[in-house]
Amino acid sequence: MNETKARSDDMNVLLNGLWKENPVFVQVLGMCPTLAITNSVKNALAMGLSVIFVLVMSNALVAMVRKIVPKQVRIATYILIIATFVTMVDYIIKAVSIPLYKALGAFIALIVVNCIILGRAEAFASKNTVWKSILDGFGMGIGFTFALLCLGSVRELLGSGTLLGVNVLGSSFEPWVIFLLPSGGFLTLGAWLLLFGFWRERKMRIKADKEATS
Amino acid sequence: MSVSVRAIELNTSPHFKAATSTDAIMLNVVYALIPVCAFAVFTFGLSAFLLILTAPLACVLTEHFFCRIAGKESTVGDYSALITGILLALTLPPSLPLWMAAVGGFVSIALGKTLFGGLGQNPFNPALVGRAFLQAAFPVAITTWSPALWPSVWSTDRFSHVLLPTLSLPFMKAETAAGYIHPLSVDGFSGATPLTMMKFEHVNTSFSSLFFGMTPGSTGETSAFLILLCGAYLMYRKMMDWRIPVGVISSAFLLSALFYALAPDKYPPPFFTLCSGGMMLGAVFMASDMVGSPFTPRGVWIYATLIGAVTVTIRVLGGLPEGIMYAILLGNAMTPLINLYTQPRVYGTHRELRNK
Amino acid sequence: MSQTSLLFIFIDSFIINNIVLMVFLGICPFLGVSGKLDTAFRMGVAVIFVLLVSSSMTYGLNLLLIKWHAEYLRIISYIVVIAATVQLVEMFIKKSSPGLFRALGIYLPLITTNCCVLGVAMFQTFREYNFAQSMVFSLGSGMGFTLALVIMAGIREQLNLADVPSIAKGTGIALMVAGILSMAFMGFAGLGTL
Amino acid sequence: MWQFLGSGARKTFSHGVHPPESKELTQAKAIRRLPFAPEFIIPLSQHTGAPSRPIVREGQEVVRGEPIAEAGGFVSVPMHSPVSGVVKKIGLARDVRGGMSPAIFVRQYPGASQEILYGTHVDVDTMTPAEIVKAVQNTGVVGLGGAAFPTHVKLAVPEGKNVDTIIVNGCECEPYLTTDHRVMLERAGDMYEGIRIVKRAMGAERVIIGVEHNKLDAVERLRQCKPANLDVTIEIVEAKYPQGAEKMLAKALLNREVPSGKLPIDVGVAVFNVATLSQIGELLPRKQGLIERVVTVSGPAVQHPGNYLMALGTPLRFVLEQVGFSKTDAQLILGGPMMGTTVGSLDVPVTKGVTGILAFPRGDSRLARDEKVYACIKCGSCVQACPIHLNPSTLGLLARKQEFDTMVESFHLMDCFECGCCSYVCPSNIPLVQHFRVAKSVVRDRKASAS
Amino acid sequence: MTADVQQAVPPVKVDSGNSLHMVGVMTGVGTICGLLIVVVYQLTLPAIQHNQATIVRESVFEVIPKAQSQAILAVDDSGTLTQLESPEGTLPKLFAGYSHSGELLGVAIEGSGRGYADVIRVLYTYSPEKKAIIGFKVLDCRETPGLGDKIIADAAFQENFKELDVKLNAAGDAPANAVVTVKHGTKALPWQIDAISGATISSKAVGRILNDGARRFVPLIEKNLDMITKAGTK
Ligand SMILES: Cc1cc2nc3c(=O)[nH]c(=O)nc-3n(C[C@H](O)[C@H](O)[C@H](O)COP(=O)(O)O)c2cc1C
Ligand SMILES: Cc1cc2nc3c(=O)[nH]c(=O)nc-3n(C[C@H](O)[C@H](O)[C@H](O)COP(=O)(O)O)c2cc1C
Ligand SMILES: Cc1cc2nc3c(=O)[nH]c(=O)nc-3n(C[C@H](O)[C@H](O)[C@H](O)COP(=O)(O)O)c2cc1C
Ligand SMILES: Cc1cc2nc3c(=O)[nH]c(=O)nc-3n(C[C@H](O)[C@H](O)[C@H](O)CO)c2cc1C
Ligand code: SF4
Ligand code: SF4
Ligand code: SF4
Ligand code: SF4
Ligand code: FES
Repeated sequence: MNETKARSDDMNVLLNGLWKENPVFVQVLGMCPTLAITNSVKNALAMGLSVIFVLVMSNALVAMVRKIVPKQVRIATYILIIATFVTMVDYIIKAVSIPLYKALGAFIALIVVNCIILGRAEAFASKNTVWKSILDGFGMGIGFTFALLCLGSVRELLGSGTLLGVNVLGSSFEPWVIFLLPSGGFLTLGAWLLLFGFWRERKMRIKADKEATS
Repeated sequence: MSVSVRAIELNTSPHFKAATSTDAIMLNVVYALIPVCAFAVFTFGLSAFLLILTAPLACVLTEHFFCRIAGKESTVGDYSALITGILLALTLPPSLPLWMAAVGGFVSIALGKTLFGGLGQNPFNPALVGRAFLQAAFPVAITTWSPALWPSVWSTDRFSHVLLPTLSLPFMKAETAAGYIHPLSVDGFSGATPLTMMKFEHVNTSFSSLFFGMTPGSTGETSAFLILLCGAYLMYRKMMDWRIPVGVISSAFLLSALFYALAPDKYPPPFFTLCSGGMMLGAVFMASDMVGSPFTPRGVWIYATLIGAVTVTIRVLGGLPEGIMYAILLGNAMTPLINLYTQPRVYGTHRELRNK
Repeated sequence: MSQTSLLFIFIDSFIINNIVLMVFLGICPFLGVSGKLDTAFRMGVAVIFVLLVSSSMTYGLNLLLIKWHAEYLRIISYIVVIAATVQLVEMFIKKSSPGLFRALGIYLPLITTNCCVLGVAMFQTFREYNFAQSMVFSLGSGMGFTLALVIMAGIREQLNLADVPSIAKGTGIALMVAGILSMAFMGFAGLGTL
Repeated sequence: MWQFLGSGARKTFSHGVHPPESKELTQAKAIRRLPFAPEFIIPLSQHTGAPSRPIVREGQEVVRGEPIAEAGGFVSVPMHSPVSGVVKKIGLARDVRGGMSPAIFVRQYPGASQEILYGTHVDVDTMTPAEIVKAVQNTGVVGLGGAAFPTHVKLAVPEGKNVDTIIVNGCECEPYLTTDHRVMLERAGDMYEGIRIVKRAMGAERVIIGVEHNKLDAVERLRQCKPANLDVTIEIVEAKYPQGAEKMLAKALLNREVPSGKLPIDVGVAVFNVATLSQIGELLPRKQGLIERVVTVSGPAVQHPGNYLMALGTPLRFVLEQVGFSKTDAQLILGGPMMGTTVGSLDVPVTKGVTGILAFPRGDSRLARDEKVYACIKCGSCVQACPIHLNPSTLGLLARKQEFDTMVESFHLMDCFECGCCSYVCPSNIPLVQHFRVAKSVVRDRKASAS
Repeated sequence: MTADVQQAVPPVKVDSGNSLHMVGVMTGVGTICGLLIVVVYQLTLPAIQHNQATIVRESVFEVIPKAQSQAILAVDDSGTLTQLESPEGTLPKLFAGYSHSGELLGVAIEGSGRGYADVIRVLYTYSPEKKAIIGFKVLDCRETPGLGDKIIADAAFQENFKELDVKLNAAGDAPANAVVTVKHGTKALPWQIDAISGATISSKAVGRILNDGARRFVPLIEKNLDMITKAGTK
């Protein structure tokens, strides 16, 4: 009984970041990498994995030290911890593939200032157990990656006619170059937000209708 | 005699109204554009005709569709969507695949207008939003030109044949560049507009060709003469603010005269600047869209000068042969700021008065 | 124009490769602080200020890192220096000019987590700019940021009076405007290269 | 410089509009007296300020020109009986806005001669300014230019203020109206007498008469009969609406701007309408009261348009019967088409502030009615029409969102004097002035309930 | 804050013990972080160096057809060449490629310049034997996909670099003819580059990069030909 409750609690923490409090679509945080590196699914995936790694690790470490860190240096400590893991990711990616490193550009380093990570350290990990914090980091990271993939897949599909580099739309498809350009990034994210807004509104309207009839 | 009045109307002052109304203004702009369209069809043939049919149709349908979705009365009756469509078509190359023109029309209205709340509320010129989208999405197709089919080619074939890319299948690649001119077999067409020839080869085009529109270019931009004439009609009817075209044209003239004076062999002469590319169409019909332009007396001049100057800067120093579209969009973007900082001084709020 | 000339670096960072609209740095404040013109302008000024100070600090820091062969500490040391700089700037302004502090004060802490500060520092390092180039680059970037922010704020203030559909209100419409602005800024591409 | 080229260096203000004037219908028609109606309605609140207090009983007999109500305070005036007859009742009468307000009903004696038996001669030259103010109040004269503000209040220059220039307003910028025009042509002598009195009362140095350039015959006439001992300048100003508004006139003639929220007197100016002055000049030396005024009756639905001298209190129905009015579907306007009010009932009387009665058949092309309202297309026509240099476009958008505070603080809503130029030009048919009236009253109510 | 709430919250003590604790924690966290970074740095260093070297090596082999071995030469400001072991340092570098038998096949030169969107970096080969550029590869480019990025793979464009004439003038201090990019379809001379239609700007940028490089390095290579040839045998 108690155990199932705990498990569903864990599940909630995990799913929270994925959907209800999706960092990109709902909280509108971490916009720069979201827009800058999503012109292909591969980049989006790499960035997503990097952020998951940094989020989970930094959340874990922050939760570990949360009781001993004095209030005055809290933020400084968090930034230090985050920067450490970002540096690690930076080197790991370089070791894996230089072209990938080039494609992601300075945006790996910029994970340091990604508001999502500092935000989760501050809002969640500093108040919760290590396990919960890891789950939260993972959930948020997955949510972020999900958003990146939403953008990346649309932009790659329409912009190059491919997905993960594989030609999907056929060779005579005319690619819409704009989706690979900066403005296409803004427009695609804007379009997703509009779509979610539309869904939300429709759900609310249906709910209101139901209430009215009952 | 006894007076009896059955229905007396209660109304608030003023009880008089000036005669012009918004739909009348819009309708007159449509009238003013008809000669330009007709000339485009005459110059470029059937493809231009289909283009001028497709883009407005897409715009009007999109507007109607979104009004229906929002549960509002359809606003296609104010003719503004029609203008957007016609102007969009006039800024596209005649051989553009029709499906791309339809995409452009949809984007113009959906992204450029409806999203901001419809007529009058759009910060940017909808037709140019559509064109900028197409330019960024299909940069090759939108810089593929076909020759003006008069006065050198008098064959009437152009009215019965379409240029090959026009009927490309939706979302499919346009026919290859080689096939563009094929059905009309024009000799010696280099596929360049006067602007690209000037920019990349420093080749000048004769004044009369430019002024009367015997050059390749976007469907409706070629005849400076006709555009000025039709613009003059609107200005005469007081349905267009004359200050904007005058401001754009004169600032472009002055700046390009300056460049020309500095290096006549490198930069185009000022009259070339005015009559080539989309300068005239943009200055007369697009910069003057009051929705995206400032309404303060000083603001109008600032806006117009900015557009003229940015256009010449992009043409002369930039990477692209043409810049009027970007210049107008930037002018639109600056409009709220310009309006704010050029608010006229309200009567009775003189600084000296306030100190009293 | 030479691509390393100061004028070119300035124009490039100011409008051609505008840091917000083309490079995608500083998007969060661009979306978050562009509701009001007045606030936007102050935020912009604060960012220019912090950029100039922090990029001169990181320029010196980078020289030390190279000398000590400790490039692997770049990210961590940059962010620490930037955070400290912002703190110092805040304290300095508070002491020296209470008026300016009142105007800019609340924006300064936000800037620490604004990625354009770290981003500019990183870019100037990757591009191996010398000191003058770095300063011009950060000035141009800061002004580009301010330009984009102020234009956006002007448009958003105007849109407050428009009938924007409810599903698009807020971030959605801001992103769409940003997309159109980004298209408009594409016109400057290649400026000064032909 | 542009003004110089455009309008031959005529003095004027910037912005404003040129509605079709249509004055030719009545401008050549001499003032004619309208017959007395069988019954008169004299509202106690025909002027701005406190209502008058009746001093007659029901059933009492009154003589033409006899006071029937006294001033209800300093900013108020007495009323005089327009006819010889009997007070039928003192009760509620329909007013222009469709509501009811207190009035004195007087029934005419059909056989009465209607001679004015009231009044004595007084020597104005021996009166002190304070005595003149009192005497003007006793005549019951209020601003006949339309605002009906008690004239003696304007004459009483407060301590510490000084009026150096008196402006006589002969602009009559509203379309159709020609009463001031006729007054200047036919009653110039009385008007000069009024000017002399007012000048003495206020101790002003200078008098300027401003007349629009569409009334050059009036200018000619005024020049001819100008008394030699009276120093008056006559200036021609451009015919443009709202040239007659006192703020615009001060700007055009003296290049002085009345500061926002202040009165003309704060820049040393007082403005009087020509009809107001001619009444003072006529009534004050005889110690009589204001009982009639000149009204232009015009419009396409009127058979005999003209300038009629009417006893105050004449019901509209009677006026229309006399001038020939046959339509059953019409719009009736009291005042001019730009600022006047429509009336909802024919039982409304002619009052001191009524300058004209206009009748238009339904569907007249000039009328603003039933037009489709479009969204504001930011054309800026309104911005270029507003004489106060406000921004009606943005004000209109703000009003739609009920952002009243922004309207007041950033866009000077309270400086709008409701001239209607913005609504007149708006191609999208947005009822801008109406929005501003509502906004202003909301703001005033809020302020009142806050204090 | 009301008085009783203030009493309820114990005032934060800023005594020396607290700040000692602060410094302690920061040092602790700092140490852990530093350790982590150094460990990762050490672990990934060989792989990164290997990757970098491989990329350069492979690119060089790509632009020098049939080359089997290579030598790296740094050029300093005075124009002297020194052989390097690995492609490090900030000096401009030349990469000489040799056949199986040690014969010099070509010298790869790196160049960069501003294109349409951003800087374009390229690697190209000068063949002392043919006195021409015989190989070309784009290392880095952010040109518009579909337009400018055709310079990477467009076959017709690559055709330009099969043998692009850069032979030296009589004095031997500069190429006899400047490399120029001409409009698509108008190439007539061996030192001209035929532009890609629709990407004239990017094509011109490539022409400029090659011309600048040729002016600087071709005379240098010709002067030091012996030394370069020998470098292969080391
Ligand atoms: C509350 C109030 C007080 C006024 N006080 C004075 C005054 O002291 N002196 C004066 O010359 N006019 C005074 N006026 C009259 C105005 O200046 C003005 O003539 C009057 O409102 C009619 O102007 P209009 O017809 O242009 O609307 C006052 C008006 C109002 C409404
Ligand atoms: C929009 C507007 C237009 C006016 N036009 C005239 C006019 O043409 N003639 C006039 O006598 N008064 C006009 N007035 C009223 C004057 O402002 C002013 O109140 C009047 O001249 C004062 O004289 P009075 O109190 O004797 O009527 C106008 C007022 C407004 C607000
Ligand atoms: C969105 C967009 C992207 C562009 N990208 C490039 C580019 O990457 N490289 C380039 O040389 N020109 C680019 N251009 C410039 C135009 O294609 C330009 O007209 C062309 O370079 C010169 O035309 P031509 O080759 O047809 O004579 C771009 C234009 C636009 C609108
Ligand atoms: C003089 C004038 C110029 C116009 N120019 C444009 C234009 O360039 N693009 C456009 O979409 N609509 C144009 N319109 C139509 C209309 O104003 C436009 O669709 C609005 O932007 C829609 O809110 C114009 C209208 C007028 C009266
Ligand atoms: S605090 Fe974070 S989310 Fe808010 S504006 Fe700043 S960077 Fe963006
Ligand atoms: S009532 Fe009309 S005509 Fe008379 S003054 Fe006022 S606005 Fe002018
Ligand atoms: S009604 Fe008010 S806002 Fe409109 S024009 Fe007149 S003063 Fe200006
Ligand atoms: S006149 Fe009407 S449509 Fe034109 S700006 Fe003013 S309010 Fe808007
Ligand atoms: S400002 Fe760049 S990620 Fe938020």
